[in-house]
Amino acid sequence: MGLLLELAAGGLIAGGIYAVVAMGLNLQYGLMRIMNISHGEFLMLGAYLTWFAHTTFQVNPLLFLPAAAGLLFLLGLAVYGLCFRRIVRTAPSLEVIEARSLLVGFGLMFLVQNAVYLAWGADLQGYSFLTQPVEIAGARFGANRLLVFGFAVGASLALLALLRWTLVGKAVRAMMQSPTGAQLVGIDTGVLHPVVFGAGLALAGVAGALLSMVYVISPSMGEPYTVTALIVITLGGLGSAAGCLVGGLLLGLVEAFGMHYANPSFKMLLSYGVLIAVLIARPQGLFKR
Amino acid sequence: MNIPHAVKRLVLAALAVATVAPALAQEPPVRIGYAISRSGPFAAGAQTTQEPNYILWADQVNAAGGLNVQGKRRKIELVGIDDRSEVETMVRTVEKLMTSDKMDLVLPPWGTGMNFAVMPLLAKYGYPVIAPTATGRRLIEMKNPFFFPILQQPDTIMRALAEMLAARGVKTVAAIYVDELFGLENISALEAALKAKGIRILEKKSYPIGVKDLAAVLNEFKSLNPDAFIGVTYPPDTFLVTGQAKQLGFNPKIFYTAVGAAFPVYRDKMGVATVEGVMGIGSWNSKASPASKVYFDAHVAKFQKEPDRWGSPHAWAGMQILQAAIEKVGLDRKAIRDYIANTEHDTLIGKVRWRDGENVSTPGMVLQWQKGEFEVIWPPDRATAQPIIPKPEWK
Amino acid sequence: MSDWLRQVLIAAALAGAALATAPWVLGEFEVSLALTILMYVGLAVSWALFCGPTLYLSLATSAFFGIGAYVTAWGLGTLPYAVVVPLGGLAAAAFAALVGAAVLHLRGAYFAVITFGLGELVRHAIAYFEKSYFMTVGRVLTDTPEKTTVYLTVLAIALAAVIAYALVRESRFGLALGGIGADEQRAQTLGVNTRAVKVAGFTLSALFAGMLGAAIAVRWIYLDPPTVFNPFIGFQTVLIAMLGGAHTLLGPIVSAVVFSLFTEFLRLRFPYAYLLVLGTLLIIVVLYLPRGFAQLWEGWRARRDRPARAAESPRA
Amino acid sequence: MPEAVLRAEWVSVSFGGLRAVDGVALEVGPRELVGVIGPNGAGKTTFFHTLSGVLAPTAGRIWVAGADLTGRPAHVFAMHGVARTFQTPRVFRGMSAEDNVRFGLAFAGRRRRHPHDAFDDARSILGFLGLRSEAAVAAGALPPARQRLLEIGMALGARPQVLLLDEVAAGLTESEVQATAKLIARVRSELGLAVIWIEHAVRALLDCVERVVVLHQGRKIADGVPRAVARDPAVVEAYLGIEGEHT
Repeated sequence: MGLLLELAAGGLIAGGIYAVVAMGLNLQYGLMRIMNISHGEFLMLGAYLTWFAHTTFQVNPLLFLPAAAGLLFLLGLAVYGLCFRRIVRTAPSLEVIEARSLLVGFGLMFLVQNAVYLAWGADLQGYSFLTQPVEIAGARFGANRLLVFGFAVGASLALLALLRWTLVGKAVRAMMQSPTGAQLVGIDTGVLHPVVFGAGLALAGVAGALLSMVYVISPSMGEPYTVTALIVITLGGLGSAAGCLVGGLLLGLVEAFGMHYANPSFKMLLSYGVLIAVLIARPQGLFKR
Repeated sequence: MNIPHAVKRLVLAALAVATVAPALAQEPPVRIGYAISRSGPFAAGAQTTQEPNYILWADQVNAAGGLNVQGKRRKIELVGIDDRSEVETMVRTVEKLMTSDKMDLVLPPWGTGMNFAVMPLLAKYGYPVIAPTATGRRLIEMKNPFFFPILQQPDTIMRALAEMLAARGVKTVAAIYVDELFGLENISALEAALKAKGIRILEKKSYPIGVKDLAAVLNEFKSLNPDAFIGVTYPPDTFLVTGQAKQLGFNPKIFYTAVGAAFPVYRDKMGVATVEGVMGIGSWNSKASPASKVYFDAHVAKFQKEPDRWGSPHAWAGMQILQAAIEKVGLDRKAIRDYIANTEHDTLIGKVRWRDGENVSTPGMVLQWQKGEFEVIWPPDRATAQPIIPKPEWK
Repeated sequence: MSDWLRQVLIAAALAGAALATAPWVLGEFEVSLALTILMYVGLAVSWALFCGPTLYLSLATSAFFGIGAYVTAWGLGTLPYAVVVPLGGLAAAAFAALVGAAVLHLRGAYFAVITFGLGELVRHAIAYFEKSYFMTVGRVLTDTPEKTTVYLTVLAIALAAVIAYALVRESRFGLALGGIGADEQRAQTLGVNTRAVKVAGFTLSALFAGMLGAAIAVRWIYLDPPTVFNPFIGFQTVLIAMLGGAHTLLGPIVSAVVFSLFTEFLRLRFPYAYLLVLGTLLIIVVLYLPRGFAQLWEGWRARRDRPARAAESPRA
Repeated sequence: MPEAVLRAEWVSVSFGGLRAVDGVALEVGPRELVGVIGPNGAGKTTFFHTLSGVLAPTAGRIWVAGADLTGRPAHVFAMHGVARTFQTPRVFRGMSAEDNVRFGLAFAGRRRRHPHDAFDDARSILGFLGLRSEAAVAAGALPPARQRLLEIGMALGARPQVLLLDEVAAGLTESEVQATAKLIARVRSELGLAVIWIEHAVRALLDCVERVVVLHQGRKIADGVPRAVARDPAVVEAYLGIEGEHT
């Protein structure tokens, strides 16, 4: 396989990881304008739960994925009920929801980080899983990375299909376009909101579980992922499920090619450069009309 | 095993709240304070290499009846505060410990940057510290009389590495380094040392901290087919290059990474089989001496985790020196400073002596993972095992 | 001059005089704590100066702060502290003016993300530049000013930020900023050059953040991009300003004091679990005081005024 | 003929492929009261946006009091004496009614003087509109009809030469519509402004203006005295064909 293809494949895999990281936040922000900056912390929690289950009870991390999703989903319902319900109900405008949810996000960030620190300490943790290389058309990839990539594409497509063809999806999309309109056609936002918020956390938890197979974990790992998620969903267009996947893949590709042709040190400059260029040229993100 | 850990932490937190001195102690305790990262990006490093050693030391001393301060047994009261990985918070906290709380002694914060920032306070209030996680010529150039870095300096470490490479007939090297003071100082030291030995650097690349993918670089290195790969890396990246080199089948005769290779979690995360033959920076393992085994077991018993093979033994050695100094000269900080500066110390990592602010006794070393242990393979007089070269295939 | 402006100026003068004595009255730690509080007063007030009336959610504070700090990193030694600090402010202001023109058409989350991204971009650009041209990543400051000097400088900048806020609010410029926040297009059709006003407001707020970065960085001795462009400085600024009530002047000030003191108290008292407490309290405050601490006295004032008016009306 | 206060030359606006305004020309002289009517989607509001600088035309030129302002931002139009209202009243809801009016006086109206004493300050403008008793009330707390009135007040605060009114009578009761029409007539006759008035409620408008322009599918299809325009077959067809039931 040629160098270009290899670079592209590497970039796509990294981009798939970015997309997985961003999916949950995209759902929460797109639907409810909840700027949940503790997103990375819930991802971290998913990673810790998986690590804990694996190292203490020898649970296969793959089998633990549904459990991580379920636990985080329930946690999401609770967090929504305790914190965000009130904000969404009392805020006079969407901008205010954004701002207040940002502040609550800080609080949650402190809470989750501290809880994980008290439970498991602040050291780096990790376990070895699926580190064997897989050879595809002459190029070699880590099995765990391929898994994350496969999940990113699969979950994005599933989400797209869910939004497009199911009743719930229609309700969600209706609500994205007009919250009041959704209420007029009989969508119960009192049920839909917590469920979507919970789904967002569940996706964060699954992303964390997947990442724990690839990277080392620590209580402070979350913040960079929140930033990545924000970049990806802004690139793709806030709230757009397809944009999220494409935004992630694009970022991965840009970085892979940039690192090869320029310099790895240049990578961060490049990612932020692309973000800013896109936002200035296309303020709604690449994939939103 | 983790649940009790959590409980213990909570108990510890509760104890820290209770400021009532132990009723049993007749003498007032020796109060030792420190600011360290328990939250934020520095926490992982600080909690792996540094704070556990402070706690273990105080525990052991207290269990033995306390410090012998001029004939009197005095317990240690350890006051540790989270600095949130923020320089300003650390400075403020240490100021409080020194001025408002009038601590008898302070212990250093974690990391090179933090130690730079704490230096003016050390000089101003006359508190000596032995810093186990600060390295760089620039620190020594500050010529702070109260600051004693106990880690090896970049040129020492890299010279030892070059010597080992030369002794093993390595001709070519490909290197990556992190865009941090640590990376830059080490890569220039490495270049100088390799040049002196006539070893060629085929390619060197830098990368930013927080990188999540280095496959492109490693692929390029693979096509260059160097004898040795040198990664002047930081912990998450050490894991990253190891995993990706394995996936890409990049397997030079010598595979060397820097910070983090000495962490037990490196072996646990990557797998014992995978890290077999990987080299890295370190100073020590539990086989170094009988005392080493005792320390190792005590650490495992207290924290249910092994000490790392670089920062931890240096941190412990620092506590040993401090204890010896107190028991020799009492709590006069100027006298402690002079004692530290002018004595050759016997420690966990062997002899330690400072000259012009640098620990000149601990040599640069190369360690290698072999069957789950990080063995010292260079210099020969410190070796705990024979090197395995070439490195076996990735497994 | 309005009553309010006069009150602010008098209060600033009195508080300034009282606080200026701190280095000779308080202990070292208390002065350091006051320094941190004043830093956040300055940052939060200058943030609220622009973001309060216009409702922009700027995360650029860390960028401004870091640029100021880097002016110190480069300049201190060849230039005196008294020159480096205003220069740091000017550099940050110049940056704000430059990028403000390009990004101030974005709103909401997009603006937040792009301002955050700009901070990171500058941080990495400086890191790259330093490495490529000077083979270094961090700078070590050798000849740094006394803490008292730093404290008084930060105090002066914080006071200047408060006074600037008050003057702006009473001016046409402040009115224009408020109009932009209420309805930008409407303000424009009434003759406000919204673009120029926004860039000017953004620039002014950057001036103070940059000066604060330049002033405080000397305490850190070793300056490298991750330390001085710490995004948490920006986050914390927004947090403090909004927690206090970004639409007021007193809110961010009170909040900087309360939040810093409270965090410090918890951190020292509960060194392991203080973030649990802090996080919980933060959420409670946001949920039950959605307009910030300012809501406390706004509510009190409203209650005080209502019976008064009720008592007046029968007489009238 | 004296110089036009506002002149639009072949103004077009396209959104993507759609031509919302297609080559419309309009010249308004001092103290002229012109009505603009047309069915929904005729491009009235878009045309207004170009006249006030809110939207730059894709083609054509716009002159205000002899100055070519094509492509300039809205505040420049305001500075040159164009003031407007919006279809849904856009008052600064948090500010008092008086401050709302003061806003225009502080910016576009600052350097201009106007002979009529109604323009002296915010109070006199509110007085002219019959809003003086509500001066201290927050604009958002006023009932919708009063908000519409206040928005005219904001525009008057700009001390304009020409006032653009976008459906100021929409949603009002019959008597309120009459009052508004009377007010608009006074703005022209007492204050001496040129007024361009878009309205959907065609009858009230036709009774009041001396000249009416009809837009249909972005084009100007008629321009003349109300009586003649109302009989114009093209106009009749446009209205009957699309929404005859409303007129």
